[in-house]
Amino acid sequence: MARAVTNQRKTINTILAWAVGLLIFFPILWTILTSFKTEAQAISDPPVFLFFDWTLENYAVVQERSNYMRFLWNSVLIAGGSTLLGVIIAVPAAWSMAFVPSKRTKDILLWMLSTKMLPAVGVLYPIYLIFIKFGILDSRIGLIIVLMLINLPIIIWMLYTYFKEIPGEILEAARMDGATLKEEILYVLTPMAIPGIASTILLNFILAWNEAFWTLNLTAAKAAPLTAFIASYSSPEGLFYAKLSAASTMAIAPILILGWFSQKQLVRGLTFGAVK
Amino acid sequence: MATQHSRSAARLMMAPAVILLLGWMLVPLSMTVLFSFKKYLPMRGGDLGWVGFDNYVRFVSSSAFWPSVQATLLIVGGVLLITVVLGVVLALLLDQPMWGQGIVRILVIAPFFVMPTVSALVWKNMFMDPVNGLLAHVWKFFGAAPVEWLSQASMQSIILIVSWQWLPFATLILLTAVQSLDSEQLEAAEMDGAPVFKRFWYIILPHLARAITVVVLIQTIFLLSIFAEIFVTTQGSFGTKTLTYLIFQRVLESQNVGLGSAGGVYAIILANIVAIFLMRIVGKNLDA
Amino acid sequence: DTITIATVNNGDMIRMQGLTEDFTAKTGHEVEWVTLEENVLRQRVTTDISTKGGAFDVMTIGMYETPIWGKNGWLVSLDDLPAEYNADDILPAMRGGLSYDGTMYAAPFYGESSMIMYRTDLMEKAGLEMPDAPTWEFVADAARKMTDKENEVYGICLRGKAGWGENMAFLTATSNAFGARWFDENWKPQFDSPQWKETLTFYLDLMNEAGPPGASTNGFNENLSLFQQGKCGMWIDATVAASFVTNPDDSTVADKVGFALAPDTGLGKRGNWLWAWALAIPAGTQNEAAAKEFIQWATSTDYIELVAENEGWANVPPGARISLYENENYKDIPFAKMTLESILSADPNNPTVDPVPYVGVQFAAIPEFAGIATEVGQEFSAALAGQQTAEEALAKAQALTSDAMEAAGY
Amino acid sequence: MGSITLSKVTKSFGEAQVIPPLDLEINDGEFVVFVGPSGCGKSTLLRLIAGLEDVSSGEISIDGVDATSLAPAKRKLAMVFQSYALYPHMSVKKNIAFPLKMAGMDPAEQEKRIANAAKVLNLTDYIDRRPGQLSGGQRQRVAIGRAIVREPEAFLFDEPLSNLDAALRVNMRAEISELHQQLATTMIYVTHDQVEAMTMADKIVVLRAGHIEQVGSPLELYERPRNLFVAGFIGSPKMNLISGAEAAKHDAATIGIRPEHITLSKESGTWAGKVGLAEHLGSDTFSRIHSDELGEITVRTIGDFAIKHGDTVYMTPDMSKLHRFDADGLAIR
Amino acid sequence: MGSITLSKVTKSFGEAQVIPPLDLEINDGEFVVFVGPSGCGKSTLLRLIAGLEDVSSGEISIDGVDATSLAPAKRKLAMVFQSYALYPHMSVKKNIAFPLKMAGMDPAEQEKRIANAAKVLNLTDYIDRRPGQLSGGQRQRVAIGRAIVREPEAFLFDEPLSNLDAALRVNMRAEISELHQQLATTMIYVTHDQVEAMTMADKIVVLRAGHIEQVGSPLELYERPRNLFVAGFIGSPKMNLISGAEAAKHDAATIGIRPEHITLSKESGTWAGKVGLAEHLGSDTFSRIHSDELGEITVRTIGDFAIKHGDTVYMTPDMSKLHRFDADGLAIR
Ligand SMILES: Nc1ncnc2c1ncn2[C@@H]1O[C@H](COP(=O)(O)OP(=O)(O)OP(=O)(O)O)[C@@H](O)[C@H]1O
Ligand SMILES: Nc1ncnc2c1ncn2[C@@H]1O[C@H](COP(=O)(O)OP(=O)(O)OP(=O)(O)O)[C@@H](O)[C@H]1O
Ligand SMILES: [Mg+2]
Ligand SMILES: [Mg+2]
Repeated sequence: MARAVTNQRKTINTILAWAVGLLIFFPILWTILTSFKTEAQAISDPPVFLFFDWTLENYAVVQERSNYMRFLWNSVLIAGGSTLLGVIIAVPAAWSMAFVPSKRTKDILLWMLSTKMLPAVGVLYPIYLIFIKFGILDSRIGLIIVLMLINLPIIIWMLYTYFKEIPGEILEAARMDGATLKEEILYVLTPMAIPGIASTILLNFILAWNEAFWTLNLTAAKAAPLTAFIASYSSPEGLFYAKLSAASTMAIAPILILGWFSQKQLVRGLTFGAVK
Repeated sequence: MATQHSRSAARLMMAPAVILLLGWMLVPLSMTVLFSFKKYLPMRGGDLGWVGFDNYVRFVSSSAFWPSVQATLLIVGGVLLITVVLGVVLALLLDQPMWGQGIVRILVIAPFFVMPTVSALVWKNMFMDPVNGLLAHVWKFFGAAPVEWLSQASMQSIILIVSWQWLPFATLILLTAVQSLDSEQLEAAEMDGAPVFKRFWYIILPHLARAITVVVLIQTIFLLSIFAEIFVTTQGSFGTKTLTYLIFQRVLESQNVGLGSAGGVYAIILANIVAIFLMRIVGKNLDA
Repeated sequence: DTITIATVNNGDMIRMQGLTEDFTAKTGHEVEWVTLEENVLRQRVTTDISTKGGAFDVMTIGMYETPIWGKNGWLVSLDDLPAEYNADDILPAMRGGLSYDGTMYAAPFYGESSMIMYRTDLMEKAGLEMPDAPTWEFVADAARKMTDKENEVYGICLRGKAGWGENMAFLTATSNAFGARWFDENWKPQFDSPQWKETLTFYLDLMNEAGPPGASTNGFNENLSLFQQGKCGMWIDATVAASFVTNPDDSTVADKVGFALAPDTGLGKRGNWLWAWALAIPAGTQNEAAAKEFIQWATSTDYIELVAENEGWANVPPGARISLYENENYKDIPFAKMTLESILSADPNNPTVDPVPYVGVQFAAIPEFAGIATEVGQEFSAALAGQQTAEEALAKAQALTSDAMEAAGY
Repeated sequence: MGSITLSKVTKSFGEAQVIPPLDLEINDGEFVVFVGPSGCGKSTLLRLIAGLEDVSSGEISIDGVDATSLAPAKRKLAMVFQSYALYPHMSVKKNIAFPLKMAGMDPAEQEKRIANAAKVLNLTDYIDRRPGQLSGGQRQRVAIGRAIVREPEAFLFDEPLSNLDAALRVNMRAEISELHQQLATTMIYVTHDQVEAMTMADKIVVLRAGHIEQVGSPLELYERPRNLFVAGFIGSPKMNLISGAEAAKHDAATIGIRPEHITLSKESGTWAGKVGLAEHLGSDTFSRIHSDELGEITVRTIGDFAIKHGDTVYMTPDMSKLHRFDADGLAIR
Repeated sequence: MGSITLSKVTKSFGEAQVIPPLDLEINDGEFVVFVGPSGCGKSTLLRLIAGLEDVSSGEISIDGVDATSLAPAKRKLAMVFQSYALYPHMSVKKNIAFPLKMAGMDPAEQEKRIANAAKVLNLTDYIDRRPGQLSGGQRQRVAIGRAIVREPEAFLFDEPLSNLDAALRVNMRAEISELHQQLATTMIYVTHDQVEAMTMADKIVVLRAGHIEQVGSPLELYERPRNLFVAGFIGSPKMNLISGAEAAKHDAATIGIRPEHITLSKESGTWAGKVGLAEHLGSDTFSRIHSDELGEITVRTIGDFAIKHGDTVYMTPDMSKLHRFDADGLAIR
């Protein structure tokens, strides 16, 4: 039962919150604006904010130099593939932990989380050698597997917390109704957990999208996603702020738009299902 | 709710995830441990035989080791402090009724979508550059000498960049927690004569304890291994060499895989010390 | 066939990327480009080659890696290129630096040395005249005179960003002019020598008095944009920068730039380095033949003409072939002569005043060097940022170098 | 001390007027219960008195002093919430001490009051536990403890027992009543439970849509409901309401007779009907009887009455207990 | 069809034996209610019958066939859960169809059964809604619908009404009873509500700590409780239990008398006492009377009885309704 609030207080809140919001968002805004400037305007002193000659030239340059769509497509496939594969493996595991808990469930969960603490640089050589051995260097499938493994603990943890919110009685009802285990998960549990699963997918998609160590080190040309794309725009010779901004904008735009459209799921996802 | 049948089904269904993660952990880990006992120099012909604990001794006795541990803890601690404190403040602000709450929330989340590489590049070049960076312009506008962010205030700069990326996460978790606070509790405190600040201190903050734990746990996991932000900005100069970065230097720049692997084992040990420490406090606080 | 090429995101390479169609038209081979920032590229190709990953058919590498990798047998010999390629046209210094044991393992795409680029107008204003071969004393004096911090004009811009290819390339080359060296003949590190102390102190003093703010994070790019914006009086850096600073599209000072050899101190060595970005083929690639065809195409005189046709002579990749400097069209380019002279005056086999056991002007061609030099560079960079004194930096450099050399078994 | 007067109080949320102008007088020491259907404004009224909501217009005075714009903490009222609203991270003792600590009371005095409250409420053994480790009834007692240590002018309870199970509810009901007798402080109590209202109140206020339908003692309301709404609302099972021809016979639009005021017989009686459902509790039998003229009538019989579904039975109402209502629903006396 | 036999069934969770060896016979078509204090094993027993938990030892046979290790779905039993356990993402129709779909039934036959169930349960109008759009009572009916379409051998109910409010509970109680009359299928019903147990059951099973205390019809249990536990458990308010000298007078260790079997008078009677608390409901008055010899006695008087706290009153028990128990707590007949 929220208390009624005066308009005056609401106004103050609004001003404050917008100021903070814009401040936090400003670096991104500035990058987007800069991407429409010429290189000279990008470093002009004093800086120009809105009143400059808007140009698409930087985007043209970037597109000419590298086939953006191919990087984008790889990013989508890799992030999407790893997330989906992860969810497929995580759903049964999370089901087990949530509905048939044992004394060790909590330990297993924390152990899984602890595998995320393995420092990636420390195991680059072993992983690289393994990749060579299996011939999956510079392949999407290789990256899908690695990113899936990296994010699996988070996926399992999130699904576990969402599943735990679902009353076990409903699954028992399905069992009484003659559903097999597969049917129980497919027809009852999964549809009920859809919001949670969506959040999980979304968050892990973003994490996979932004993963920059493995995606860069395990790819060459064929499977390179946007993280590799951006690596060719950092500090080339000459002025590059505007081009860097354009490339950066292109690299983050898809996920930014996706994120904004699915804000509600995402907010839920960002909490890792850990806080209600 | 468990019958024999469902218990064995559960074990079966856990298996893929457990086996995969076990493999993911054990295979590279055991290779790393193996390398760490070897003189392994790819540029000099690769495996040059066993050397016992030489690499371990050398890694810790290197003058870069303790500063790197310190830098790691400083970054993790600094970012945690900033994101938690600002996160609480922001969460309380965003919880207030206002116009355009959805849009403000979008603005606040946005940094989370930005790839670490991109955010480091943008901050480094377009904001922190002491000549052309926007911050330099702002400083000059107020008549101050521009700060040489990445050299004079290197640690602070990295903490700033990383905090910017993680603030949305902390804010949102804490916001969810703030919203879950039973308003009757606050009203009860009001009836009991607690003014605003005391309500925050005695009621809201304790209520947020669990959410703060989650923030700390998750962020620590991710922050212990930050790499791109340092690689792009200072490349480990000016005291920003974290343990992760030190290992990177040993393995890839010095091409000493054996030494780097020993570092990797140390990093795992450090991570686990932090983890155990965290789990101890978190475990109780967390119903996971 | 389709070949995968890893390359660095420098302007000349990006131009090459744009001309891929010509290669495909001539040979029928397709090309996949992997363009990366220099540090990322190095990390990437090194991992790949040392594990025999085979992700790339052609790699862009430098004068540092080539002899080491060639020695390990990781690269395909390029001695068997056909006669029309005219390998003898390659500048001997370049060819020498890209060979091991007399076999060429990488073909230079472009080569560079370092030289002074200076603002003729500011020099005049300071009442000085730049000789063709100045001393460090003169340069330091001129830099102080040109400095006008009020107007954001700094007498000299030098590299300060840590990295073996960044500040250490410059400082190692400079130390040669001051009579310093990395190692003595027994591989003993020499940072405790008075020459190094002199080098570093001189550098720090000069930068503090006449350098731009934030110099400790400035690398090639940062200095380039400072110079292009007219904020530097002098800049000592790679010869390839000449074409950027004289390009009126990007540079506000294009018509006011003069060139001179890197300075010396009268000890017989100049502070200029020698470097080539070269193309090499990792051993074991599936597409060796196509890769070779590509290297022939990219490093040939025909390619130079192709670029000249499309982008003008100022933009052709310099420093690789003798014939370029004999070309009438190229002689008009203002920096051509000084570039060639700089390259010719650098001697990787004999880089220092006192004898050394290593090859390389601004580096020592041993596998450990990159790692050590980067760490040393970080100490020097920290000294430039004022976080420690020259003495402290040198002491740490000495300690960590000794340590790493010991680890490597010297 | 402890008298509360509301005059012309209204409350609107945005456009919606939840409380139309309302006057109410609560005397010192009285136990007043607010009842009414869900959403009728009971909680809102209580919160207005507490100061947790501002009145839209009108005046609230406590103890003769205008308190309309006083902060909640200043009104010297204590509130016990439906959800208990205990502070989950504090021990029982800290919970109870909280208002005293906020008032900056001397620690020795605090100790004394807490010990006293704990003794009165039988909480001494749990004093160091957290609320999460207590049963529902114990939590409820802590909430009350937190209220009484402040020695307020009046207590406000918002459905304090609705989260407890039946058996516990009975006990807590008795405890609160006893507490009222001990402290003799004014209490305002919101509930939608019949039995609570009837057994605890000195005075019941029946609300409908923010409007007071009747104020009176429990038996007054049971015996002389002022209108159909109150008649239907008070008493369980509900009063049987009959309109049509049968009502007309008694010169009324509607007549009402409570289930317990009808005698059942298998042989003869005023009205005939067929047993729909008979519930045998041992102590009582509740029968639902279908009659073509009257509709469905509920009858309570004491002890076990041997009837079953489908039997024909006869009902005789106790005429002295008959209620008559006019077309507007008002009682005819 | 529909008879269930448990023989020597036990159940342990880890170390704790929740159900000690237990035998029970449920006949075809019977309505059996399990009652007992919280945690006594009612739900566990039901779940053992359903197959949702494995028995630790012993045998369960359904319809004479050993079902001990049969999967829940194979036992031809239907269960209605306390929380309804509806599938929130499916319409009412899909919810009801789910068991049929799982059984792979022909769609035309499915349609027919669903339509039939919907008609019986008055759900036809809501057939396309989601559970979230239904009221509590409607949800309960859907849960029952899902159970009846399968035409099971027996229904299992685990406190199906405890989430409903009082009024609705009364209605649903009646509906389930009616359903039982219509279908004549075996029903096993768990509750802790006195009234439900008394009004619905053919046979009540009283459990304590996993142990059966008494089995019998409701009135049997009310009138002839086998021991002190059942005597105290059945009936509301609870039977007054008196031990000591007064019990000895009747040759018993303890005597029991229900509140409704004591007459109260202000003038004279068998026992004297002082009124502690008097609850006036209008229809009844419940008085708690303190007597020095007997302890606290609860008395129910029909209608309003004008007494108040502190009055001295006299009580007369109906001797024919007196229960006597020996030192072991067993009833003496
Ligand atoms: N903060 C608010 N904003 C808007 N409307 C409100 C607010 N609080 C209550 N209302 C409305 O005021 C009316 C009265 O609500 P109130 O909570 O006082 O009812 P109640 O009698 O306590 O009901 P219940 O028995 O269900 O608790 C309801 O129609 C409710 O929807
Ligand atoms: N899965 C389980 N693991 C361990 N103990 C259990 C489990 N399920 C039930 N118990 C224990 O078994 C005993 C009986 O539980 P059960 O749920 O059958 O009681 P109940 O009679 O249904 O109680 P209620 O009336 O509260 O529902 C309790 O002591 C309970 O703690
Ligand atoms: Mg209310
Ligand atoms: Mg139960």
